[in-house]
Amino acid sequence: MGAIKKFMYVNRTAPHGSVYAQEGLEVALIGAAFDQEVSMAFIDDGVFQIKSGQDTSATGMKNFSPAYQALGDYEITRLYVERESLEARGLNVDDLMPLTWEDEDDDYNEKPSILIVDSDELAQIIAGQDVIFNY
Amino acid sequence: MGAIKKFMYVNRTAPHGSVYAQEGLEVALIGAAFDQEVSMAFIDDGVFQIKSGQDTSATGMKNFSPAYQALGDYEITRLYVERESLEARGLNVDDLMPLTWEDEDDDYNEKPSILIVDSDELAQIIAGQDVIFNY
Amino acid sequence: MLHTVNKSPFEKNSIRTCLRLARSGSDILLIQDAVYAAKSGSEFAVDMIEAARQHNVYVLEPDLIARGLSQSCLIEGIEPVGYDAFVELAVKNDSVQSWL
Amino acid sequence: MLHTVNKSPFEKNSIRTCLRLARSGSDILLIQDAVYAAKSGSEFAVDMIEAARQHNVYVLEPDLIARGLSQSCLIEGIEPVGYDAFVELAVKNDSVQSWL
Amino acid sequence: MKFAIVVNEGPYQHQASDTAYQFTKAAVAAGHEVVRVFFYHDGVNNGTRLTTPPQDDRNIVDRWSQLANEAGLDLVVCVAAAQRRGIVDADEAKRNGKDAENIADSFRISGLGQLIEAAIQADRLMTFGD
Amino acid sequence: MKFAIVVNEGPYQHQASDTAYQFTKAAVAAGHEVVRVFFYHDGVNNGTRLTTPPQDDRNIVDRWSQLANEAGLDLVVCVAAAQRRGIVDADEAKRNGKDAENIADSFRISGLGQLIEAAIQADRLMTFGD
Repeated sequence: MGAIKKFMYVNRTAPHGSVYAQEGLEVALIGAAFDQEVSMAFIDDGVFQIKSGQDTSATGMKNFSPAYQALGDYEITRLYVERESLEARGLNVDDLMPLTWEDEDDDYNEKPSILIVDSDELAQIIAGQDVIFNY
Repeated sequence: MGAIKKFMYVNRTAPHGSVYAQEGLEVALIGAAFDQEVSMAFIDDGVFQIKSGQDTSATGMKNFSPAYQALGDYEITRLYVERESLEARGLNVDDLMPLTWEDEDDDYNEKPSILIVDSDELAQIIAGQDVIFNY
Repeated sequence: MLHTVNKSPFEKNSIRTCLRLARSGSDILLIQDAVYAAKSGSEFAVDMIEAARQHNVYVLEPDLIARGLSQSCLIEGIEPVGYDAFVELAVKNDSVQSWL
Repeated sequence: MLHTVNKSPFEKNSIRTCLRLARSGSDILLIQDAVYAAKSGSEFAVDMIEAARQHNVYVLEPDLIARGLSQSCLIEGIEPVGYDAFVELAVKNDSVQSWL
Repeated sequence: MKFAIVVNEGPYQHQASDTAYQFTKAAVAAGHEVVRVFFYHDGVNNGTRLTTPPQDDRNIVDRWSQLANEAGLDLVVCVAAAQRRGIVDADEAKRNGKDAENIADSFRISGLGQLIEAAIQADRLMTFGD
Repeated sequence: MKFAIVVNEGPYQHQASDTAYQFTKAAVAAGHEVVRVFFYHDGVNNGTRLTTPPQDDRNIVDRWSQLANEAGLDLVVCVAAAQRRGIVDADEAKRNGKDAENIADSFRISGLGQLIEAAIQADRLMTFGD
């Protein structure tokens, strides 16, 4: 065990049409207890996972999207969202849930967890990971 | 029951990566016993289902592709292959299995089952079906 | 003929194939992840605007709302419908093709 | 870094996203239905020829042969490998990203 | 009008079974007849009684069983697909030497002919898949 | 070198389990250690002993069990995913009031923590999915 590893959860699927988004989020929340250096990436239709205003009631399915709000409390504070994926879908950061975390080293100020990065930056970040979870 | 229906089996997935091609073929072969007017369409990666020379031995998977040869004996003699799908994949009819049927009304002459049709023709044929099976 | 599509246009080729093989004037219903195709402002919207001119395009509203989209996001001419209208569309048309 | 891709370029966006997010000089292994991306003469071949210049592109030979393709179909510079070489590629690289 | 419904994916992994259920419920509510719901491919996994989904989520299997009981639906699991995936009733367990069975209430296992027959009998065939 | 393997799809429907198996076998043959094979999402369906595939086809479940016995593999089925899909061992059957269980030889049911732990212990995490 020993050294802390860089874990990244890569989310590329839309929510609700398949379970990968929901069960992927469950892995990230469980994994938060293991004290690794954790981040998430939202690429392709994965950006729709954190679209604001989801309401599944008329489908009979579970609305798990509020659980993304818990990520900050679980100290998962770096959510990389690929700019090119957002733009291709006609979305911008205002269409996403306002996900934040409280910085205990800065008087518990609320800070945004969502980091918009372009493909080249994201490619570097992915290449720097030790372990990548894909669904 | 009564009137004979036009049944079409629409194949759009590549073989081996998923089971739809294989289990779809099983439906068509079983369905042949029910005396309906049957045809199949091969669209998108579905055209790869009837690519010649498939050999799954090194993957440990079952090679079900020889079973397409049985379609003629089951009186499934109209296999529509979309020209645009073939062309996009750099394939032509010579890359496909030589699937044929014996015409008992014409001295058991062997005739080709594969009919290359363009999108517009295929759209008309699909629109004329009573029942369409999708996987 | 009723065509249903259930896949996002950004992920899979289903809706492009549907639009290539649906005759003009077809009923097309976008369900599940295909509701993203009905959203204005995306890079697929140009194709969908044209499709909405050629066909009667519907989107399943429960799936739209589940994904945080609403009628105000829709490309003009695309009509949100419920499960009851989905059944009616299937009744009204002689046959159904599901583009998966 | 090793990137694996398992989806056909004609069906799904996986390989396009891989090529957008793989740094130059990456090892890319095409498995399962992604082996179709290695085929010359398709409408995707132009992108793949360019990818084979920028990266080290491999194709899983058992999956290639299963689908009726062979080395003679391949885009130049794409190397067929077996399961043992798949393991070696995973060993050689520090991490693995699966584009599904 | 008579409908036949096909479900090609298992519960939870894809929305196919959810949409098929909502469609079936709406069709029944509108006074139509659903002659059969046929579970094929991974769809056979809708027919196990061994699921225990989280309490705050829908129970996909039970929901099908209940609708079948209320509306008199015929829920058929394809035997060939079920054998590949481990959905088993008492007869199948005996035939294949299995020490357990897992078929859910109101589901039955039968052959692909039941799909073809339903497609012939019904006015419309509706497919829900991935 | 130490590998952890993740399988996200069930047997037969997708090639994920096949490729994962061939990779695992090759890794073991090359002298590497596979610290765990973790079955998640529909991958949990690889862990039922109730399948009876056609005789001329591979038996995906048995193949995993055999490789586990030969190579000392730890085959873990995710409990949360298994509950949604009906993969059950004796303990789970008791806890959830089920009258049958279906877990296959050499598979065990445990939590998602086992996936994270394997990813920490292993030098490489390999994911096979749809």
